[in-house]
Amino acid sequence: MELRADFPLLANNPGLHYLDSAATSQKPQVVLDALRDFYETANANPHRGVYSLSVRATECYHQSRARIAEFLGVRDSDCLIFTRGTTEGLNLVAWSWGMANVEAGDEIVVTGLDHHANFVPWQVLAMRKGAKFRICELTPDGRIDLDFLSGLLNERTKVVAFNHVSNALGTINPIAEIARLVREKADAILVCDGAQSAPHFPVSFDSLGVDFYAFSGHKMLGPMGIGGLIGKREMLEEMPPYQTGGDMIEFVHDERTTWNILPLKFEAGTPNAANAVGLAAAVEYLDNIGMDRVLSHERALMSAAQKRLAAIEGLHIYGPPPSERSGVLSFTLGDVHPHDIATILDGEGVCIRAGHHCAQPLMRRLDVTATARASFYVYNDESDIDALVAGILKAREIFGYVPV
Amino acid sequence: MELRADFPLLANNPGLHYLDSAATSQKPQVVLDALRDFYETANANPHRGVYSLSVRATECYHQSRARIAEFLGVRDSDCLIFTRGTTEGLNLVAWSWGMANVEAGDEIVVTGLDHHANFVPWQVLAMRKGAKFRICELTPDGRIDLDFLSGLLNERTKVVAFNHVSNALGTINPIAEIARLVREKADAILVCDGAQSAPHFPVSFDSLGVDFYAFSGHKMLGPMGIGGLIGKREMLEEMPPYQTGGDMIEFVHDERTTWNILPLKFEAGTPNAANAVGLAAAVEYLDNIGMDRVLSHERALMSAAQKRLAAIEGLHIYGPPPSERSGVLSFTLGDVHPHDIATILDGEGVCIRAGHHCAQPLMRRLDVTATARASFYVYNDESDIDALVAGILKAREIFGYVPV
Amino acid sequence: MSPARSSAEIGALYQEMILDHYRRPRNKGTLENPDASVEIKNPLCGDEIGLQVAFDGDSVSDLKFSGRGCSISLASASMMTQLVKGKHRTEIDAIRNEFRNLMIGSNSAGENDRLGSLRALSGVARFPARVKCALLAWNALESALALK
Amino acid sequence: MSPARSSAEIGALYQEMILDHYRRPRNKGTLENPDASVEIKNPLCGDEIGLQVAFDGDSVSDLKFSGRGCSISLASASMMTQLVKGKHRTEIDAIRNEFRNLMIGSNSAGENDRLGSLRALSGVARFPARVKCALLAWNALESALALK
Ligand SMILES: Cc1ncc(COP(=O)(O)O)c(C=O)c1O
Ligand SMILES: Cc1ncc(COP(=O)(O)O)c(C=O)c1O
Repeated sequence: MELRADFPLLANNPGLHYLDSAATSQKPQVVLDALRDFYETANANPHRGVYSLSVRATECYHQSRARIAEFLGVRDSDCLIFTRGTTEGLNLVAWSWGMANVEAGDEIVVTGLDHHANFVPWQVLAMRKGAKFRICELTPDGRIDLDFLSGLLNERTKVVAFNHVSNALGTINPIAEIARLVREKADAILVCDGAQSAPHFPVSFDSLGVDFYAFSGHKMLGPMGIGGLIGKREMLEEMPPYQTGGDMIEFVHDERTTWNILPLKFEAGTPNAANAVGLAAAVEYLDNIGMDRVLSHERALMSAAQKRLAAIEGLHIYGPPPSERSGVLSFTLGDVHPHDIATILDGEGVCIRAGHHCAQPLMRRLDVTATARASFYVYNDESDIDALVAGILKAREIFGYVPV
Repeated sequence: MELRADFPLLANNPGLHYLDSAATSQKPQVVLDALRDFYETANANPHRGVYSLSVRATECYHQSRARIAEFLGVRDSDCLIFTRGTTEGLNLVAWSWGMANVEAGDEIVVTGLDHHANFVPWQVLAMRKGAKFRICELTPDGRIDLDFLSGLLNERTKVVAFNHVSNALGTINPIAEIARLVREKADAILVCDGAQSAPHFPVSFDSLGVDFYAFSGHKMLGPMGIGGLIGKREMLEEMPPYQTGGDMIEFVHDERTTWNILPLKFEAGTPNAANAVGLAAAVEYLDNIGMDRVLSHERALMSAAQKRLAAIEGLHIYGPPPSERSGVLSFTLGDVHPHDIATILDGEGVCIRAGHHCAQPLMRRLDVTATARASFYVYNDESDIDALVAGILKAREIFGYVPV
Repeated sequence: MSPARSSAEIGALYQEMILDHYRRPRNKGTLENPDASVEIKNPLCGDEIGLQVAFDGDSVSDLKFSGRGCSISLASASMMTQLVKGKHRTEIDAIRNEFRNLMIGSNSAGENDRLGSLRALSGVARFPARVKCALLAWNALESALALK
Repeated sequence: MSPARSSAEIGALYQEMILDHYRRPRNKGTLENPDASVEIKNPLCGDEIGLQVAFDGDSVSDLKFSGRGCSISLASASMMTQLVKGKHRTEIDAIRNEFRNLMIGSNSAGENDRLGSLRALSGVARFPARVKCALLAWNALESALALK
């Protein structure tokens, strides 16, 4: 694939090797154009106006929802709630479903692999409700330990939260198996953090077998500040609203308020129609590539990178083998701290992430304070791997090789 | 002022008369350029990267906060929390401060003039906590009745929420007097909905005398999906976080989590840095005009429009006299329903709002189901008033004049 | 493309017949002994329609409406009451479907013979924000029939 | 303007002296009977510094540090311990301020005489994401002095 030219930031900086797409992705021209086009031809407050411009804004907003729902395999697009991103989607479920349904003595299960966004909200809910907060441990190579999970599940389990793909290690979790286990042994909701799956391979919510799925637009070529929560209709209908205010109400009486229908019930305030339009353009762009090709492209880069990095003395790669990983490569290099690696790579134009990747529970389990992480996306190619390898060798050179 | 050319949507549609800025504003070229420029030169996940691009994104985000804080007279810019908009800011206070501090038997006061966003969250909080929900009634011309307010306040009053300017009538509320009253008679937090004041006249949070102030970027020439909540430091520091996840944590232990410092404690998830940059460009644009000039420009349009509309037989204008109103003109025309007025005006290229303006409690108090509303901003001029008047006369012509 | 309406579209919307029904609504008021009584509101604009229906077997023998609203919603209610009075519920269902299709713009003009005066509302289809107004009375009628 | 660093800036950052202190830290370990003991962490990267200080009146008579972290944070800690040992707290405060100013890029080069080997860290000022690393040990020392 030769897509770099579609991405203005990359096209304008030929020496830049952006390998931090797991944090956020770059944006293709078509997305920036769609954003601008909305503001220049359709900008008005959706839902609230009788005049044509507002009707157009409303249509843009609804069509974007339908387009994104189609991309993620949601037949009933009213079940796709726009949020600011994954974090807000998960907080919405934890607060709205959790406060209404979890009680003292109930159990909430997360995993040692989860991002803070799918860990802390549940920890807080458990503390608030006096529920038990249980953490599913991992196999040594960073996979969810299914036996351990099975042992955790029981009739008091009310929530099982996990990520589809780990942002820190790239582990692709066996969602169908997890769902089967949970359905068999517990009567719990299954909450899937899809921040790292929606961007990288075909996802069809309707056949995932989970109850909720959250994702972020900015990680899948879309603008910042937009994402979504998908839920099963029967659950969304029973849940109380999350934020309240304009658009999500039906009638506001002095004493009480009735709620609008889905999806508006969960979308208080002026919707971010512009960014919904931008995200719709992003999924259109991804569909034009084909999500299967996105996956195979990343896989190819991944195994090439894995091979070359593994050959560097002192370099240790975390997580399962590349065939069970999405486009994330998490590593350490002898006693060179990941921050130093990242700084030296920056000197070579290579952008990687160093730190705990918002996964401190995982870092403890790996017994590291930080790792260096390179992550790939559609615009990356072999030259990025060359630069990554060269940069790592440079770091070794500066620090001298010291085995640990 | 001759600013229309700065706004692409308006410049490209010379026949369009946009009079719905109280719902959302149009965006100047400089804001759209700033958005695009961020994505093309600085796009990365702020806070999380060691590499230069991420550092640049972080700086853009922080500088935007500082710039917007300066615009709104907040010396301590850490006390400006970015939110999606006013609705989220008010929900944040109601949930974080409210759940921690309001108890059964306490009293929460809102006014009959409030937008649903500053009404429903408090109603919900009151129901959840068993607190009393009290509504301050209005004078016949749509102002907060200060005597009534005074009568409501007592030592059980924990929250007084009101808007700085009413979006439905344009009423500018006497914030200093309200603050004085509340401080004198109650030990309550003062929550000010600034959605309609920040865009229209100089606001200096530090001297407003309120504890919290919420605003929306999209109503002040900025992009959708960004806004802010300003709070007093001592309160923000004591409040528990709202949403939880990445960026807002300090340390995530298996059993509990500690929180980051302000403002990050209240900003869970990847920040919307692009839109913060866009909003900073918007306030820069407003400052270049000068907020005093913005105000006087709107005042001038307002009194001109008021004079011409008042001369139309059967037209009734709601709210206090223009000198005590911001750039909002709410009216009805004989027995012609506001929706019909808006549709007919649409035929003349005039965009006005018709409906309850997310203020059903106010509509009940005015004993109408809806009003027509024209609202003005920096890009409007006399020609918009001409078109508005012509459209209203057309509506009269189509419907024939029928007095009510 | 201009984001605003043409005057011609506005003219097509506000036909004489609509204004006439708005100003002189037929069957406005309340029935003495209704078999079904329904009130519904359009939350967008606060418009409300009350509908009272008397049945004779499976036919609507009489009906009246009350409420406040815009010209489109009240004219639609007024015309509806005229059209369905005396009709069998299956026929009413058919008319309602046809009218709905007209509103979402999916009929061709010739198909709407049985809509009678309701065809005057065909201009509404071009105003998505107003379609709900035109359907309000019909939604009330559907609820009333379901109550039977 | 390129969003990436130049190799020259990287060279200026990783001076020999920094790598030397990273690899062979001075005063690493724990004191037997410290007067003040502090642990602080950098939540961004999980780096942690433990610092133990013994006082003689208002002077620091001895100090040791422990912890894990990047080259910048550990070299900064190591150099700091060498520099402040035996010094009076007012002098330490002055050095700390000077070093902070160096890190935020607000001193000119000539001013930093008393920083000694710490001047090797001057390259950090150009790396805002790393300034916190360099200041970590100094923040620990400030806390320890406040405990006294
Ligand atoms: C007075 C007032 N408060 C609150 C809001 C809600 O703002 P937003 O929809 O941007 O959250 C609005 C605008 O819709 C408003 O006019
Ligand atoms: C697995 C995972 N979950 C959740 C998040 C949070 O997403 P956001 O910051 O967009 O809310 C991220 C990314 O930061 C992630 O990688």
